[in-house]
Amino acid sequence: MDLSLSEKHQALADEVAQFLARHGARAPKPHAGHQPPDERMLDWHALLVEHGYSSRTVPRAYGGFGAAPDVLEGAIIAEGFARAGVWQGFTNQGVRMVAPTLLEVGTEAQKRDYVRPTILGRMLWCQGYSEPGAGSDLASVQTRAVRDGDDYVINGQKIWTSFAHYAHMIYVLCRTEPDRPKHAGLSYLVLSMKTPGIEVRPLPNMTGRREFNEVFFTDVRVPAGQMVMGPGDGWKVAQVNLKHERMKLGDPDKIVQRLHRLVTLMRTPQADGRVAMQQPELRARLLQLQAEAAALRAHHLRLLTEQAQDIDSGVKRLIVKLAGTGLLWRLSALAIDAFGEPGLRYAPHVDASDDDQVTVWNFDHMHDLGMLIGGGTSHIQKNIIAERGLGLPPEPRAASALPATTSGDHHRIRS
Amino acid sequence: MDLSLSEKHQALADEVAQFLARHGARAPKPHAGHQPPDERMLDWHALLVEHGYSSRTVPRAYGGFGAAPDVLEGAIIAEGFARAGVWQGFTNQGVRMVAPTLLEVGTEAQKRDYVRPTILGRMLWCQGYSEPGAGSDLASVQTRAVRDGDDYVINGQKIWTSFAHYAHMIYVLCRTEPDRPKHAGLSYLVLSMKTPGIEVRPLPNMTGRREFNEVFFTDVRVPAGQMVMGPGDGWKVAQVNLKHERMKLGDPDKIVQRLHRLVTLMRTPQADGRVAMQQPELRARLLQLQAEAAALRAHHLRLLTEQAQDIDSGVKRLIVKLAGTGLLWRLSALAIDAFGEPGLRYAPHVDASDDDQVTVWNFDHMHDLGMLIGGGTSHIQKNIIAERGLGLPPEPRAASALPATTSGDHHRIRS
Amino acid sequence: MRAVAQRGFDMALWRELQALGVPALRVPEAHGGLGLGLLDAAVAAEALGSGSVPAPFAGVAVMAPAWVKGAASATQQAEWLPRMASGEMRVAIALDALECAAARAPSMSAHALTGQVSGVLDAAGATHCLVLLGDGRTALVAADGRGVSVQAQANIDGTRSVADISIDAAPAVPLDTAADPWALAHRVRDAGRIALAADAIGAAQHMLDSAVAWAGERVQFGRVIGSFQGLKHTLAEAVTLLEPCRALLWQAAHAHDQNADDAPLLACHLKAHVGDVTREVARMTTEAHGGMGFTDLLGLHHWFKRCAFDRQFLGTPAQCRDEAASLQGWISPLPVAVRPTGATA
Amino acid sequence: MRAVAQRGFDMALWRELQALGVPALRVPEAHGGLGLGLLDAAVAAEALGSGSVPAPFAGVAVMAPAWVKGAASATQQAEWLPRMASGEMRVAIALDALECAAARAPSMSAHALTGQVSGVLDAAGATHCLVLLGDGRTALVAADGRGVSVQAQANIDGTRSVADISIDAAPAVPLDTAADPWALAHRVRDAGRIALAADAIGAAQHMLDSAVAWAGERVQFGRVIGSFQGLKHTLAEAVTLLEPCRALLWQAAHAHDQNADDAPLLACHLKAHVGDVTREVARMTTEAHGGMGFTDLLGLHHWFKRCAFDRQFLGTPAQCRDEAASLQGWISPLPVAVRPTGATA
Repeated sequence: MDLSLSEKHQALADEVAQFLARHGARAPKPHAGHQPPDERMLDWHALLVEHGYSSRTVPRAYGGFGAAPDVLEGAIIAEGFARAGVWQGFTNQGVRMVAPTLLEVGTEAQKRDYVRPTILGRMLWCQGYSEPGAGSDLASVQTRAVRDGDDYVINGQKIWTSFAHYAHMIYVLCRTEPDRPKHAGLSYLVLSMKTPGIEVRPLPNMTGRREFNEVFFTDVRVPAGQMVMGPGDGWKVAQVNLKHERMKLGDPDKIVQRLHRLVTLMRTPQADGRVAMQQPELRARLLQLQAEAAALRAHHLRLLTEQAQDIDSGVKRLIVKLAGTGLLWRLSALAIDAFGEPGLRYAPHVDASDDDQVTVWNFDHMHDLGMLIGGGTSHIQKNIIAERGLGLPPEPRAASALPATTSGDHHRIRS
Repeated sequence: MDLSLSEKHQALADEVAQFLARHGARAPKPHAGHQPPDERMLDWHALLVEHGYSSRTVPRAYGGFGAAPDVLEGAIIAEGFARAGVWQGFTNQGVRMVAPTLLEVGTEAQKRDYVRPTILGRMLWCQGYSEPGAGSDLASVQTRAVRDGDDYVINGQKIWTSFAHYAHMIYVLCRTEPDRPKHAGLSYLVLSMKTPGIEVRPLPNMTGRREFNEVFFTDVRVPAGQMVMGPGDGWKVAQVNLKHERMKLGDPDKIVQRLHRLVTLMRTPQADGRVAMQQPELRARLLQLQAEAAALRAHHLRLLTEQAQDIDSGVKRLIVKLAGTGLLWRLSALAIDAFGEPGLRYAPHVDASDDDQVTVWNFDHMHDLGMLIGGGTSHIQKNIIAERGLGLPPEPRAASALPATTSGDHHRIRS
Repeated sequence: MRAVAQRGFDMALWRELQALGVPALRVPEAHGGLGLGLLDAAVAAEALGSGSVPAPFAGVAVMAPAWVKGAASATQQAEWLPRMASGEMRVAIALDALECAAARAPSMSAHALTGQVSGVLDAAGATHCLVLLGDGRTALVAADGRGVSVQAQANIDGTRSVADISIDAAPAVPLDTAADPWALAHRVRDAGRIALAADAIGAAQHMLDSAVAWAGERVQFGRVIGSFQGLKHTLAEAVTLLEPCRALLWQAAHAHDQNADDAPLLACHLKAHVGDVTREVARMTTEAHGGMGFTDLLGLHHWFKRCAFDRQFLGTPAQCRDEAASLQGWISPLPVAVRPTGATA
Repeated sequence: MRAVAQRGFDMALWRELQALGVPALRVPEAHGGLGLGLLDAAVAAEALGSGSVPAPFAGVAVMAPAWVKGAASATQQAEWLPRMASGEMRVAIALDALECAAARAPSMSAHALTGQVSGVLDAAGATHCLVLLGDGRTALVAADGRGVSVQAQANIDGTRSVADISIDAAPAVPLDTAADPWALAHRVRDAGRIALAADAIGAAQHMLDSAVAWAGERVQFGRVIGSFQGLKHTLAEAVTLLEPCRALLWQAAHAHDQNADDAPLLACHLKAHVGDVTREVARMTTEAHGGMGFTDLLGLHHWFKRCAFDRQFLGTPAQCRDEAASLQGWISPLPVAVRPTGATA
């Protein structure tokens, strides 16, 4: 792990600092993703892509900056923006996962059609993975896609689909080969949300905001060219996606930013005159979390270094989601306590940027609970860490190779 | 849960207080069980049995006080002694488990021969349960007892046998019916440690004190009348024993006493002038543990009340060992921290009563770790709580009804 | 129920609770109540928490009768308590002055009350409000009277109500018979803490029961998920944390009823410990439900939020632990907030 | 090894470490050392912890060279450092005066040193001892010289040595070149804290590796126990706690080498966090071994005790967190113990 910046990297850090000094003030404050982005956000993001501060390594042919892969560069940029408190543009699923996935395994046509608008934030994506009966056990999805001439015809239901109410595109995991073992029977399709036969219904959650949806597919026709890789390769494509998702969920920049907010909160006198930092128990908890955050940040740099050296980080990578989401949950929990009795306030506005501080922290806290569950619950994460990371033997499986029946689950959820 | 004392119970509380006022000062300070009891301890214990403050409900015919079962009485007595800081006599395995077990399921001869000397602390017992390959999975014991005329002949090895180096008697779980399913093939035998063919070897542990032993049986002959219940009933008898063991390991009196020691320690200036109670983080931890201890003490009273009303306490009873041992571990951990840097001292004497305070806490802390493991590890406890207490379904078992082979384990442990 | 939840009071539901005798629990039999103790009220509070019932209780049915019994004259008691027992008179609780500097607390001259109070419990549907004054005395003010303006405050738990009240020279009645009014105010708060802890235990128990049921039904990887040891151990940890809280609750309520020396300490410990345990149990059991726990479909989050409210209101765990340290003489009396407590009333 | 462990120093083993260049790590090349940084020393410390090696390191090989480089004159450095690099001169560390009132600290008049110091690190096998005086200056005293009496103190970890030393008018040499001697003392302690944290990480990693191996071999209930989810999840939690500590260690050591502004804060955080994590990991992994973890048969407890020593020595987690709060201006400077620290040396 090289802990000093090379000349090249120092130059980049300086360049970012200059950019931020010149342009930082006109960066918009993003809203939390409950609504589609507005023009100010799109303009700012385009400026970032132009300078290579977003989608830096995407080839110029597809609208990117065309830089050679260098993970330390990414870390330097992110840290510069985080420290300045300036929004670093969209980190939505399209930017973070779909574009890299298509660049890795998509056809030339798919890259040409989708990558540029996606990385500019003008083509928004949502994810059709989970189903009511296939949550933790993602490989047991039941949504069918049947070949009919040059098309596939999709029937089924997805759940947990963030942004489906305004996304332009969806990527869907479907069962195309029902006779094959469950992981091998899946395919990955990308299609417009305007395709006839798609219905989106909101799935309200505990925060009271519209974050997730159910998406129903009834005889939805998709040209076969919309499949990424081949029939039965869906699980492989999904793994490429999930790799990015897990890293993101343990995002150290988010942790660092939140820690800063928490420190500020705890040093500020509250309405009743108390200063949380002077309450010894709260201060001790803050110090514990500060150390934990420092460790995760250092750990992330280590992973980036290893990635740059093409080292397989193994268990070190696998722990990131579990560690990061747990820490975020404890940070928001402490913030609520720091408010004292007024910490029970919760009055979310339609536009999250109008929320008061207590509401923001309560929203974050509930959202964190969702993040502990989403993208593989903590239980699933621990299995992955133990089996793939530590090499412990799997459970003796009762499951057959075919997906389990899930009709009982549907009934339970509907009732 | 009746939380007020009746007149009868108030009278007992007063009687205990008077007894302690009159005799308390001559109570010996017990040593920790690494050596056999001395005459002062035996005399004091006999006085307690005479007054019904130990083995209160054992019938007079077998040397007890002959009181009708009334669990609240037991709690009142224990609390009186705990509050006065006076030793309440032996709570060894004989007093706590063997005598009640024999009274419940033993033959008349077994009761007559063993109960009186046992409850007086003059007949000391040790336990032959665990084996190198049968720890958590107790039902897979391999030690054989084969019928030969009027005797059984025992061959095998036991481990984790506390006090075996000076105990007079041992109770042993042996496999007598190798063809039956594993739980149904066991029998329970009691025999003198002087029986030819028994060899005891110390099993040193992390505390550096001699607490456990290995016991080897080579053609050890025991008359068949020494079996408690019949052939194949061993598992049932062991369950009667374990019921008492689990209660004991979450002993609230021990928790209350230790909490008092900890509070005293934290209010006392240490060598460097620091008072742990003035260190906010340590004080906050103490307050958390104090509340937890109060909850477990109240929970214990609730169990006693239910027991008195012949209510099956179900999951409430099953959690006691897990909760109690965890709390004890955290109490000793805090004590070590309260000493600051000098908390690393560890200089155990042969006689534990000569130990300095830091050494006592470090010993306790390591011993607590043993208690987290012994009598069913925390993992086993959680399984029991979830399956028997909450009614969750068992693991799909790969195990056959016959005991698993454990030769690999023997090899591992010996190497 | 959702719409009601936003307000914290629904007259139809309240009439059902009246029929069950809920508001009468803590009112003496001589005044038409049931004359039961806090221990009984704690059992009722647990049931209300278990059902996440959107109705006032800790303030109106527990703290208000205790305050009136402790501070009101015989005539006042004879006038108010029967109406409180019947549920017709619903008294919100403003103990704000326990936690702020005397200068900022409400004050009274002649029979006119003036001041700002925040964190008023059970304000929705209240007919009156008991207000602690900066000098320790108490005043009763009509909720819809002249000079009284109630601003409901949105809180995480939509099933109960908290408000700020502005009072400007409102007509008010003094309650003046308490020998040690500060001690009484602390005792009233203790009763409220115990009721909220009971509520949280009920709510967390509901979540645990729900998680156990879900674990026994939901199939993933070809197995009922409750057969996986990971989930089993989580639920075993949850019950091991939660169950002893119930015994501590009963002990604290009993000690309060008996006016035992350790009653204030037990109330602090209970509030703090239950607050920490139920936050953990709420997290563990929500996780056990997977994504469904996070949605509105199962409605589990109503209980999560119930626990959050109970934890935060009338003293967070950290605040209650500080008080517990002070009560035991481990630290000097607390700086601003907690006033001299003396013997319990 | 057990017999050695009771003493904390074994000449034969030390010679092996000499041959590996261990004592030379932190001595400049100009003085016959390897001239490596604390980051390299941290890697070595982790290896020694992983092997639970009964030899001095944090004091003799890390703190002592740093102290001499910071406070000794050129002549003194030329005299001592080569002998320290070779391992022939082994210098114990007495930083006691950082933590006690000035009046109780050792003092020096002419060239005679007098005082009591406790918690002297790496005393077994030491030829000399560096002593911090009450006025912030430093003195070097011969361990076996006139007026020096070393009392070994039994500690939980038999593999390293801590002693009390009584010094009565012993001949001693002052080290006087540090611009800010208190800052230097703090920096020396930071280096020691980082070395101990590295040691604990190595020890805990050994325990985790051992638990994973055991879980893959041990059969209970007809299955290898590592196939049970309960144990899997425990070990997954352990690695999730432990692994990020290593990156934090490297960062703290690097910051120390760079004399970065946040180096003292990182050292505090590292010592505190690693202390807490390794206590947990030591418990979890011992439990994972079942009864065998508690016995002497596998010897696992040597690593448990190594973690315990590293946690307790040179600042417990609670103490280090208090310092971290102070360094960030969140609380006023610490009462008795920590002296003004100024800029790092």
